[in-house]
Amino acid sequence: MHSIPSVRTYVTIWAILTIMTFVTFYVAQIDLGPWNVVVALIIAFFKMMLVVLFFMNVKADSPLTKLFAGAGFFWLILLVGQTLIDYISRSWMPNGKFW
Amino acid sequence: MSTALADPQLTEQPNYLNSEYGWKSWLFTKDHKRIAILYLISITVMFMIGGIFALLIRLELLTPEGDMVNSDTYNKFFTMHGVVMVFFFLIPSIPATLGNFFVPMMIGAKDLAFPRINLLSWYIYIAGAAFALAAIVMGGVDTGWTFYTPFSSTYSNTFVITAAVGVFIAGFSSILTGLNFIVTIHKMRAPGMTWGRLPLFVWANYATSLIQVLGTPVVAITLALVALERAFHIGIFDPAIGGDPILFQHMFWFYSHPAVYIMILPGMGVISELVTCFSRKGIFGYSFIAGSSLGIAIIGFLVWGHHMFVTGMSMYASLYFSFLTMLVAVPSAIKVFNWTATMFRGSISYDTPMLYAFGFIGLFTIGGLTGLFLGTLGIDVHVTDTYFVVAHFHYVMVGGMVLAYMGGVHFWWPKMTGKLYPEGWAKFSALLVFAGFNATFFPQFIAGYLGQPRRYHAYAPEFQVYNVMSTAGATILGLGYLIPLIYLTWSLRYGKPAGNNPWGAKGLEWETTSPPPTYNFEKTPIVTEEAYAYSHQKEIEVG
Amino acid sequence: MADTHAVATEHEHSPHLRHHFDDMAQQFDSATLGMWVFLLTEIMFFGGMFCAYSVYRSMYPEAFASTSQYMNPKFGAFNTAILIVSSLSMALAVRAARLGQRKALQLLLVITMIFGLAFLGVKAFEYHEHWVDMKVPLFAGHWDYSQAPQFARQAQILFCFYFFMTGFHALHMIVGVGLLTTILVMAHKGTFSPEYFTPVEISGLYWHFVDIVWIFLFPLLYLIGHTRQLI
Amino acid sequence: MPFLPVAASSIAPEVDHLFWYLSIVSIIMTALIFLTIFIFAVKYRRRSPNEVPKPIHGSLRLEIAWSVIPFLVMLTFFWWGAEIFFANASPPADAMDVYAVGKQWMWKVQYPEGQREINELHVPIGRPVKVTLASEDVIHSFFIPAFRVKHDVVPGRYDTMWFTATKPGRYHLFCAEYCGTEHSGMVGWVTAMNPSDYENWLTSGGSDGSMAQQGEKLFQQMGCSTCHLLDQQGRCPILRGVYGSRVQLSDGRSVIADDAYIRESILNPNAKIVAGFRPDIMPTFQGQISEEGILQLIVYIKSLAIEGTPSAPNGGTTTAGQPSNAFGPNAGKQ
Repeated sequence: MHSIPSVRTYVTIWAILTIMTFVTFYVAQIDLGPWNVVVALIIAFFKMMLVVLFFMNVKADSPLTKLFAGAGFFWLILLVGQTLIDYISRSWMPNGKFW
Repeated sequence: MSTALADPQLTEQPNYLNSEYGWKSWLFTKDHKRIAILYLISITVMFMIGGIFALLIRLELLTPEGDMVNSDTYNKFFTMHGVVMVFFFLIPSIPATLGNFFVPMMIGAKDLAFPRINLLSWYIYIAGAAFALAAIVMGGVDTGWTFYTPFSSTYSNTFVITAAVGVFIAGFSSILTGLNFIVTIHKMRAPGMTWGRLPLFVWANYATSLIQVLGTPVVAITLALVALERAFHIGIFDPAIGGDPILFQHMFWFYSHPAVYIMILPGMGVISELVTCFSRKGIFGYSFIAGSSLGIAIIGFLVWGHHMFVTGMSMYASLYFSFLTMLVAVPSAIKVFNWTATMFRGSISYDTPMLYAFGFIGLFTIGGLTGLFLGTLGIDVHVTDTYFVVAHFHYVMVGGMVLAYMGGVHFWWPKMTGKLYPEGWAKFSALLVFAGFNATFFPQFIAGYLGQPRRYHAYAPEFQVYNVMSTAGATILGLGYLIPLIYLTWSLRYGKPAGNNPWGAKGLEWETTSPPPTYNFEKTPIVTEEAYAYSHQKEIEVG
Repeated sequence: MADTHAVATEHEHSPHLRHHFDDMAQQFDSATLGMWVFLLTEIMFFGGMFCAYSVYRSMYPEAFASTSQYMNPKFGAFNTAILIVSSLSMALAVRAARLGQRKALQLLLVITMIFGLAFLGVKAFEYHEHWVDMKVPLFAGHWDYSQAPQFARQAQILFCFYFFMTGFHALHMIVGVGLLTTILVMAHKGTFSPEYFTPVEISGLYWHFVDIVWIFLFPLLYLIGHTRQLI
Repeated sequence: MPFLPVAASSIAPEVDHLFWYLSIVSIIMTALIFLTIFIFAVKYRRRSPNEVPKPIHGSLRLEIAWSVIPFLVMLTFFWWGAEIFFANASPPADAMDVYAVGKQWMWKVQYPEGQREINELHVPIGRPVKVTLASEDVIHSFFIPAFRVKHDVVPGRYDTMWFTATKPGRYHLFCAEYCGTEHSGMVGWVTAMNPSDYENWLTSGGSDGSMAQQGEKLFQQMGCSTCHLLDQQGRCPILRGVYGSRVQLSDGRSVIADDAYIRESILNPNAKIVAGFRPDIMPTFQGQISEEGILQLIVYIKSLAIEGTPSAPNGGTTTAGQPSNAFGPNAGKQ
């Protein structure tokens, strides 16, 4: 059990999250080509970090909790990333040798 | 079984078996040891069901013509054999029985962290098994245990949804067991039980739990999607509207390859216990064996694509997965070498559990090496989907996992029941299992390289000689499983009382009485030395 | 291996301490770690759908973008904001529980639930719109994509995932509201104290997790292709 | 009692050599482990019930040795295996074409020259054969053990595989991916023949004209020819010369008109609209045409070359100009 954050901290985080929601909403109206999804995901990632670190209080929590929270994200990347390896490279054409 | 165990004349000291009586005291128990016994009985039943299907398959394959049953029935046989054995026997086998019983005891805890969740996981398992059995009774499933789309989602006319729901439910039982172990191992260790002193069986179960927690949800959602696709006729994996059947395979194997390690890792943990106990020596390279368990758990998630080299997956993805497959073999090799080195200059006895351990190391070596054939791109193209694959994974699953399970049951039986089993019969059946196993599955390597495809109801006549050998071996193997079932049950009533430590083994579980009291220890133990410190004593006391 | 002496510590026994734990701190740590491990499985559960979604989006970017016509990002953004408020009140509720502020805890739990239900209400309204729009490929009579026939088949996939992902998410919200109701009753009975607030803490973790899932669902489902006129 | 399968293709000996290499390494390893265990078990057997052996904790050097050395050996497996795999990924340019369609539970094979057969495949020796694979329903797998080749046949896309037969004879053809009730009945024979015998076989037996001619017939029957006029702009694009060319689409992208593209355009015409045309003019032919028919149409369209460019009017030595990807682009992708 750790130090208890102030109400002010929570409200600040809430304000940032709300602002980011509007940012992501408006950025989606601007044509950035393939970067739209990248920006959206970066903002979502940032919001997730805020919720995890402050609302879920991982910032003040034990390294073990940090490890488990990180592991979840890491395994998600393994699942999606390794699957996409196949789809991204499927149309590449090998020409006899692999190196 | 419960009535026999609960006979008050059998055991005098207060223990977990005689603390309460009646069926309610079992069905509503929160004691990890009683839940382990519930699991033990349930998975034994499932093993017998799966085994009956296996024997029926082998009988059908005695002749090349499909003359015993029709092809639909045969397809249902191998599907139900796979589903029952994989999801309802192999995956829960060691963690839910031996792990449930001994992980808390080995770390000096009174129980698992969440006893009610532990009981819940058994009920979920039973619910899942009920669905799977319902699918059998209603008419069976014929998709193969892999549920490949679009066959499972569109073309099969059997009870796919029922079976998929059964597997889905059973998955949550597995997840809850894993969750319970992780928390227990992190938070419930006795004073002095540092990570460096954990018995290797606990390490192995920890690594297993990680895979269960991280992998199982993916197969659950994948099978849920298949069931939804079947129910609503939508095309998530249906090529007709742009779905990709290969995506199903990716998502399925994301879990189902690591699931192989869910099955084998706890077995490796058992072997570490057996080899040290029956060599009376500390393990050789403790940190390497412990670390390799974690290594397998992590790298195991990076290799699933080797099931898909001929599916039309990208060449470069094949390259990636093939390379990492070579990498995952390293931690397994480390374990085999370390076990062997542990025996060096030991004091080796030939008690039944050790015979199983010898068998495990040898057969797992063969199973592991043939896995490299399948991870090698050029060879896999020829041997994938043939009996070579069947032989390979039975060498790992039966030659490895089931042998370890039998070894573990024999090792801890005196502790669990307070009874000794007849050693002569046990040794005999261990040899029978070893011989029967090799006779069953070695010929399949040859049949596989010759090109006999798996899941064939009728096959080309030139493969018959190998199939006859296989069927003959399976008969011996079946007998080898039946004998222990008989003498272990017999020992519950007639077996000689076991002392607290009949093997002279190290480990906290051997320091308490047999059978253990309800909360395992009279007083919380304090650990002062590393695991397997056999040499700290002048003499080993047995009994 | 070990001497079996007693651990020479005596605790004041809290009525909430279960027999197999040594002390309250161990019990609390176990419960929160257990919740984190459970959240790992939840991540992977949603992860399976995110994976399939990513693959199909990479295959059919145009078809996926064409669906933006039928998703109202304003509702999505509004719901995101609602969930963030509920997350804030949940975080404050946990804080109140820790400080032993019973009245504040109850009030904040009620606020969290109201916002949670508001979210579900908006979601239900959106589902209704899709039903009217004939954008429900799950039911044969409720699918019509003749506005952009070239994308019809592949847009089905997106809508399937839309309903699965938001549906599973809504299911989690409903479970969350159920959890909070239980917590509210417990709080009302005065179960919690600065020494024992584990159920509030772990329900809070769950609630925030459900919020995080939505934080990703919002841009992935609502904000694709608004810059282009594909239909 | 057969022990090894016949090696009847150009890559079979390579695969066998690699297999022997792995087998020998494995046998040595297994023997080593078995022997060591046996020796230890005998030599260090328990001699008195209470004895306590001296502890040995481990050896970092040994651990490194038995991690690194096996890994290096395994890398040779990987390397050699990958080399064979990649060397055989793409068919040579002069490969002859055969088309095979998997259907519950049979293989339907057709040749550009017009021959069609079921569960039989005739190939000449000494000449690379490229098999284009399609599935009518579920996943099948085209497996010829004697040639050491296998490839899954996934519905909704074309897969290709190739081989060069080296020994005349009759060899098994299996379906290796479980595909339902009569999976084990989905077997056939591959007959490898001397080139002259093969030529005789091709010309013997009546056929309804070459595959391209059959495709042309289908083109008329299905009414394709009413809109896709051959030489002047109709309501739909002209197909002459389209095969292998780059097609500009209405949404600004462009694609190469390969087998997968033509197949998709027949089954899901709205998926890719050629620039300058409207969607929804062409109806879908899903469910109205078999995979075999689609292949005939593709061969026909391939034969409609503009004069002067290489084409394959009678199949045979097709050099459609396309670098064929053994794992062809996924249907609908790009």
